[in-house]
Amino acid sequence: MEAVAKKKYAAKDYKSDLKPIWCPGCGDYTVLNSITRALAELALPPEQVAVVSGIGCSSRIPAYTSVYGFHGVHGRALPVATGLKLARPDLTVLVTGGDGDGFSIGGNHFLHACRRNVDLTYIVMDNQVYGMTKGQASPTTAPDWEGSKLTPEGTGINPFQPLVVGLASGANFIARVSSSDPINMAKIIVEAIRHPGFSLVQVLSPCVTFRPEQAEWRDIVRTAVVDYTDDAARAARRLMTDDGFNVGKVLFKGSRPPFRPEFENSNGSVAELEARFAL
Amino acid sequence: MEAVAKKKYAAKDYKSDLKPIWCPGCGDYTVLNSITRALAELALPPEQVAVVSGIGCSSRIPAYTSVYGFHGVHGRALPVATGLKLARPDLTVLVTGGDGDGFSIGGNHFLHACRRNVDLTYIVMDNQVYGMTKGQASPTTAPDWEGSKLTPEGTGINPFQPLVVGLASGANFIARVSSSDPINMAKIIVEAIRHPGFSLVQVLSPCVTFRPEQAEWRDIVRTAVVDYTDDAARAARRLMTDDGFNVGKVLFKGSRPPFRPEFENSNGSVAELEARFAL
Amino acid sequence: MTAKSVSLVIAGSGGAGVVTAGSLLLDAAAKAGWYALMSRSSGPQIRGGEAAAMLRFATGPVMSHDDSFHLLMAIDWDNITRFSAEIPLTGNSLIVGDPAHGEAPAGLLKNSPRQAALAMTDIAGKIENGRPNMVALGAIAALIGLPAGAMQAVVEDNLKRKGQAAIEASMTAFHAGVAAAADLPAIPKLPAVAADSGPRWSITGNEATGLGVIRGGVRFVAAYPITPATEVLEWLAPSLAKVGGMLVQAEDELASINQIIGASYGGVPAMTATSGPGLSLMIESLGLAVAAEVPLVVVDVMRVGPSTGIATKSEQSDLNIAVYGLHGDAPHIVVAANSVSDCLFTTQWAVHLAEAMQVPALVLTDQAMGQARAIVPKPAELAFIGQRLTATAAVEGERYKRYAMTGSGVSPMAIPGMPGLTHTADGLEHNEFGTPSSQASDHHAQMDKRSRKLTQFNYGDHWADIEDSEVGAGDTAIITWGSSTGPAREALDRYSAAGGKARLISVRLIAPVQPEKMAAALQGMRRVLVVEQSHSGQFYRMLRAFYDLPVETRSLHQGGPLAFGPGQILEQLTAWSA
Amino acid sequence: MTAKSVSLVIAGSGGAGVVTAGSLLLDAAAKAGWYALMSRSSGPQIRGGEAAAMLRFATGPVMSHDDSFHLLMAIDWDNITRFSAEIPLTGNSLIVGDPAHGEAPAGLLKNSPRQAALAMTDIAGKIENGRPNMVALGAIAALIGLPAGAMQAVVEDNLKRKGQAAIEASMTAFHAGVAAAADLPAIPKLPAVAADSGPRWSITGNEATGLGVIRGGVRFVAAYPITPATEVLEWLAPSLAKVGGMLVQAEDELASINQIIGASYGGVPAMTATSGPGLSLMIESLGLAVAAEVPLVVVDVMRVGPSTGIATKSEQSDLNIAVYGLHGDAPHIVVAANSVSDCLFTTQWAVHLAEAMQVPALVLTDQAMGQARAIVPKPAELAFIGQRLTATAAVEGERYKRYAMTGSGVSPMAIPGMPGLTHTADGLEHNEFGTPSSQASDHHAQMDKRSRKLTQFNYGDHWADIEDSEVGAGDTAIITWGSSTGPAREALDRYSAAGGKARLISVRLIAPVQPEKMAAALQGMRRVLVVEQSHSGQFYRMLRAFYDLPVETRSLHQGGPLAFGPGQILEQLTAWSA
Ligand SMILES: Cc1ncc(C[n+]2csc(CCOP(=O)(O)OP(=O)(O)O)c2C)c(N)n1
Ligand SMILES: Cc1ncc(C[n+]2csc(CCOP(=O)(O)OP(=O)(O)O)c2C)c(N)n1
Ligand code: SF4
Ligand code: SF4
Ligand SMILES: [Mg+2]
Ligand SMILES: [Mg+2]
Repeated sequence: MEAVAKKKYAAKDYKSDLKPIWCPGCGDYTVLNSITRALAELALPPEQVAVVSGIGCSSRIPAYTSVYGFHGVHGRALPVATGLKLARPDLTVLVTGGDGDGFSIGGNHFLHACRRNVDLTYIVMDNQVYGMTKGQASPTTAPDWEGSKLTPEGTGINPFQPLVVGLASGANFIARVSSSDPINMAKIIVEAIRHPGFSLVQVLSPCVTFRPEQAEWRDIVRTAVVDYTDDAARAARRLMTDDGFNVGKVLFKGSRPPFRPEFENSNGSVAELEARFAL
Repeated sequence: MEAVAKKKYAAKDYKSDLKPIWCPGCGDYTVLNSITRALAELALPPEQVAVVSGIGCSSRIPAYTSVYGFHGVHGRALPVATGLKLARPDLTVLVTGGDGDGFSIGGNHFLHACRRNVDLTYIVMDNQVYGMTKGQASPTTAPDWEGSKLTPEGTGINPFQPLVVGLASGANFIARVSSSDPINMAKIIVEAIRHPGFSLVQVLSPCVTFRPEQAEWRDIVRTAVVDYTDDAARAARRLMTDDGFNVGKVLFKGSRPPFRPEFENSNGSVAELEARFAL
Repeated sequence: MTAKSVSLVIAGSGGAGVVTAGSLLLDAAAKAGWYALMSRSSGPQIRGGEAAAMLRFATGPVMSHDDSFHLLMAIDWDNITRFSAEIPLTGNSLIVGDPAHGEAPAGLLKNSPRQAALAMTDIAGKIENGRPNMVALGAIAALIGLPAGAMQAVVEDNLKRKGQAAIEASMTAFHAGVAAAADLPAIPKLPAVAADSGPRWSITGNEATGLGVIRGGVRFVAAYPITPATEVLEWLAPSLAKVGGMLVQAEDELASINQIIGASYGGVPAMTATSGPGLSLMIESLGLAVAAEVPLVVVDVMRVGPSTGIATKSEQSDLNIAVYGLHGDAPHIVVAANSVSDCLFTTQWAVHLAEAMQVPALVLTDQAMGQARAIVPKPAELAFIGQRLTATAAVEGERYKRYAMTGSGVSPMAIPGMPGLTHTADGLEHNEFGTPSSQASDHHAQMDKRSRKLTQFNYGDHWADIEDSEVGAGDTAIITWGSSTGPAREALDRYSAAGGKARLISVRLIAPVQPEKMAAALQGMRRVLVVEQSHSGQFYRMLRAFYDLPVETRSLHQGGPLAFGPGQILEQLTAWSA
Repeated sequence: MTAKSVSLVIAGSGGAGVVTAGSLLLDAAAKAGWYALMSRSSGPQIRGGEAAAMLRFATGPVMSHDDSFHLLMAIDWDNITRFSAEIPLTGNSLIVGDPAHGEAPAGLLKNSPRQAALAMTDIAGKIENGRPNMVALGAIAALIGLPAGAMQAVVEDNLKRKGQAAIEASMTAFHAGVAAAADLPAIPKLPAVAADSGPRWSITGNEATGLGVIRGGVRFVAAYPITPATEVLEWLAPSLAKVGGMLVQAEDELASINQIIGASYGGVPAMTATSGPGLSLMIESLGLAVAAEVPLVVVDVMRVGPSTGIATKSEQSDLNIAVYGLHGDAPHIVVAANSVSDCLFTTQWAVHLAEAMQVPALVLTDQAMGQARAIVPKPAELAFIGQRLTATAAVEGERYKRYAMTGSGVSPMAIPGMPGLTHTADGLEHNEFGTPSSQASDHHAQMDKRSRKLTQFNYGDHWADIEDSEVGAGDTAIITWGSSTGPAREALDRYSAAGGKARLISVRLIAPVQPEKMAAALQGMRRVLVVEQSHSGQFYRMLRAFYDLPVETRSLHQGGPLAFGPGQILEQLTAWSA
């Protein structure tokens, strides 16, 4: 088989025929494009890739791709992906979702996925809102946003810093990108997939319906000035002092080996196990 | 009433008659002592204090005190305490528990309690093990600890850094103490209770039964050399580079006001609400 | 041709203003003195996309949708067949479409409804700022006999801020529609309401739910948004603030249930609202509330399951999890609302029950009643205000027993702040003091106590709504619950009207079961028809488990999201007696 | 005086080596060719504290503990009355205590058992490195007829690493105990086993559970520790590693259930083990596995509920949550093991069922059987290896239907890596392709399919273990399940021995229900006694809901943690026939 030339793929080879339920102009369209573009760049056979998600507008991505998809329950995409990747290390496993799915209900799995460092790529479409349930504050929402009837005076709570917490918990690759620059996003997703261990990619992906003011993001974002560091403490300082709009670059790359339980001996038989009970 | 002298309390006034189920020598005994000592120092009437916990050896503390206690389910002490404190801002609410309860199953509530910054004091007895279930690795366990049959080759996972993650998530007060110095621990608990917002106190509290080697902690710990900072980025750098044995001091103090939803008008009547439905 | 009720649908794609049109029509009907019920349905798109507003109007309270619709007014045909199962039409029904959008799709024509054209786009195009949906409203008003004045008043209210020109544009389009209706075939008209039709409210089930818990005394709510419960919370957040309470948006359902446990332990009546997936996450901590005896209310606005299922549509399939879902033996309360306005009664009662018995009370409502808006008779004032048996002052030298054995099973509860009564509430099995115990004797005593408090409570007549045919109960009973009650009520009415005799038992108190009351209600009944909207007949199985039913018991069950039509139930009754 | 079985308890405070003594005795009994059952009980302390080892020996398989114990050997009396409810004694029982620790506490003497003294401390004190528990073992061995050679062999095995001196010290103490027993009153002896008693295993229920899933083909386990399920996991972790599988310790139960969903979706049979509180947290995602049709096995080693309850003790009260706990209509498998060794059969079968039907299978065991060790006949080899219907190669131009409608309801499953069969598995309601759909027709079709695959499957005879009295079944049936089967079996044996006729039906397949098979099993039965260890009679209610039971059906239920004695069940049978 070695002589067979590597098959060429185009982005559209990774798209399904399903029409997204997204609102016209939603940032998630470009994320879908960038993911398929990245897969084409990596020339991964579609059947060797799995995209796992929870629930939310952004979590609808799996069905819009032509790879293996799993659309689970709200907040539990990371453990599903962890089990899948550990059981099937041969697959390339991506996880897609939103800020609510990942950092609110899914926060604990986020912490432990970063820490466990299984070789996954986690792409979070951060729109600072629960889109799917029609516009409530998410963990990344600014404290004074009064757009939801659930928190009519604003949440009054400091926004969650996904990249800082991800870093503090041990994520091995951290990047922030903007849905307004799909080409660059695709490039960074390629890098994230290639990097061993747990890779976290935050995408600023506007919700045009419940956060129409996010249309401005395209003008506010700027390409981060510094290149990535491999020093977590330094990355932490940078991330804790940035305003969240430095995009387009990898911000941190660690070198921890991915988690993969290794066992002394896998050739034992069930009979040997049984023998221990025999009198 | 103003003229009445403040009643004096002794530590024992905060202890119940119940004999702890703990193993002789468990670090949690001194934590109980330090908490009661701190309450005496603050001269809080026992009925004005509540201690909330989840499940674990360390989570047994409420019943050993003479204040109001709530012993809930595994990992959910922080939300119980959040509801209690928001509903009853007049009470002093402490939360006690272990590294498993707080950082494994309870990780998401930990994140969001730090972020929400309700005026609670969270005392975590970190023994790097699940004591109650007879010795499995916890999130803070070193990756090469082979003492549990569940992870006979060690977990292979970097330990969770509670103070770094607490800081990254917005905890307003952070300290680390050792159960080998109960006097100092009591002092710091007093400070933590007095500090508004969410205060996190990590106690190195050895599990003599499943981690007998932790008996050495008493010799390894050292008093932190620097005093606390109010600069989160600086505190992060310090915490990310320390070895976990700098104890006895407050490490970070923030000045975010505690979360307390404030409403325009609380004098409305139910009749006014009903009127909106009338035709 | 006048009728007791008129049913119609307005459908079209998102931009067409279907939902606005439906709401205006409802409001106008209210002004006209009518009663009404409005449900909505929409496609999978988050925003925009196709939508349908289903309305039924009557001169008296409307409990249910009809078996079919008299009129389908289609602003356009985009994806309209997505709704065909939800819009039953007969040969007598009338489809009115706009020729500008072509022909009605075949999917709607199965039963050969009558068809007619209304050039809404054209007509509206000739009016400055005229919109097709206002033309449609005009035609509808003329067809069903809704006075133009009522619509005028509503449009004025709604467009006040937009100015006089906007009002006039709308009303011009409306009147053009009225005029055009002259060329349309007739559908039944509702008579004008002669005198005052009594004080009425316009309310949704989800709003009624929110109001019910506030009336009951709840002042702390923690919750995580989920369809179709979110509106309960969205109504509660600002409303609680007005009466000195608060709503906290939690990080997840595990947090929300535990936050309300904490608040309630602190003495403040507390609740949360969710739907099936969220309820699933609360199960462990509901057990904690049972064991630690913390009163609280959890409302489950049911949607189609299992798993994420169909988030925007209705089913009555969370009965099992609500009744049996907790691990261990964990006695608790389950009540169910049986109509839009009963959401108010039932949730208020639930707070009362939870507080009185120091137990979690689950309230089952569903998407159909939760998201429906109804014009209903003004609900009665209710005496149910949550009242806990709190401990009185400490007795010198006597240790307080949080879980004291009492005849009623209810032990006086100390609230933090009360001196001398400190104790630890515990989810571990415990003795009377609350001290953990693994003795069988303590376990049995506490288990007995926890179930005794529920079985010995006086629930009065509220356990079920029971109605007989005017001519008597006969020997046939319908037993149902929740949203299926509306169509069952109407089936009973029609059956009576045709001379039939039957009894309707709509069970509000699902758990604990009331075998004696049910036995009395079934006295003389030879036949029972159990009606519910679940695929597996959960309610029927539960009745079998706990009640003695006559041999001739039949189960009429169907999974969601389509509600029963009254005719479906009537058919069973008639077939049986035949 | 020989007997069919001998029952005894060794009790004392933690340092006294009670548990070690019990294990040595069990091993020695094994060497002697006997069968045995050993349970343990301990106080609330995490380590040390009082403990009791309850043992029953017989020359044939032991299914249950007896109604009372022949002997209580108390190394000391510390807190021993904590166990009095668990150590029923009669006037014939013998309590042997050490005078060095004073008198037996009154709590043990209710039924006036015989008493005798054995100066264990004194005797041991005279032997270098002699320990009182070995003296106790010597006395026990002499009393029950256990050959000293058997103990010699066991002590040699156990103390090999400690050297010859340690072995000799132990055996000297043992023989001193044997000698001292000459002064003790007699209790029944077991006869020596004549010939080979057949191949036997020594295994705990939790180990058997682990072995069962590995035999069934499971190679991925994710779990969060919880008493009393932890030993299943502790056995599995190193064992899986040996056969090329793995166990991952997850951050919580929400993670563990979802990790195994991921692994199973990836094609690797997967399971987790937990207890009530953990199962509660898995409920939402179990529904996902139902809707997305992902096979998996979840073992619930039940403990006393509700809530945290009594973590270290047994109850059969998670039946309700296992059967009915999921929101929506969510058909799945529930099976229950009925003995220590049946844990192996039932879990292996569960893997087979889950894989064959692409559905989650819950297995109910409990603390009593899970943590008990038994000497049992070597279990049979079983043919059940999980086998999934996987999709074959893609058909050119045909889109793969993950949820294709088939007669059996089972659709061929594509596993990631298979070209041309990519699809998205979904917990949202969907059509055959897996595309989300909110159409009633798709919902009904998928609901029918998901329940059809369970009802049409051929479960063979394994749905229940059915046994009749030797002289025939008569007209009386005991229906029971799980751990209550052991005492029910023994009750049936005793009833038969006394000339009674009855049938025992121990239900292994709890859900889906098997009405036809049950009807056949109940053919000719006029009376049914339902036996279970739950406070509210969960199993009885479930049987009523789904099966037709004779009018004369009685429910014998009691909450944990005390197991039924065979005599309690026999009493019901006898009273009934009287
Ligand atoms: C257990 C549970 N709780 C709540 C919900 C309702 N829900 C669905 S999506 C969602 C939030 C989605 O927000 P996010 O992850 O940011 O995705 P977005 O829609 O913004 O892309 C919520 C709360 C649910 N499906 N399940
Ligand atoms: C939902 C649930 N899962 C698992 C358990 C079992 N459990 C009880 S305590 C505990 C861990 C305790 O560890 P930690 O919090 O570190 O407390 P420690 O005993 O070490 O003080 C576990 C896993 C439980 N009670 N509930
Ligand atoms: S609601 Fe917001 S996030 Fe959802 S599809 Fe629309 S624009 Fe995108
Ligand atoms: S097991 Fe460890 S943590 Fe628990 S009481 Fe004993 S020493 Fe303390
Ligand atoms: Mg979002
Ligand atoms: Mg610990």
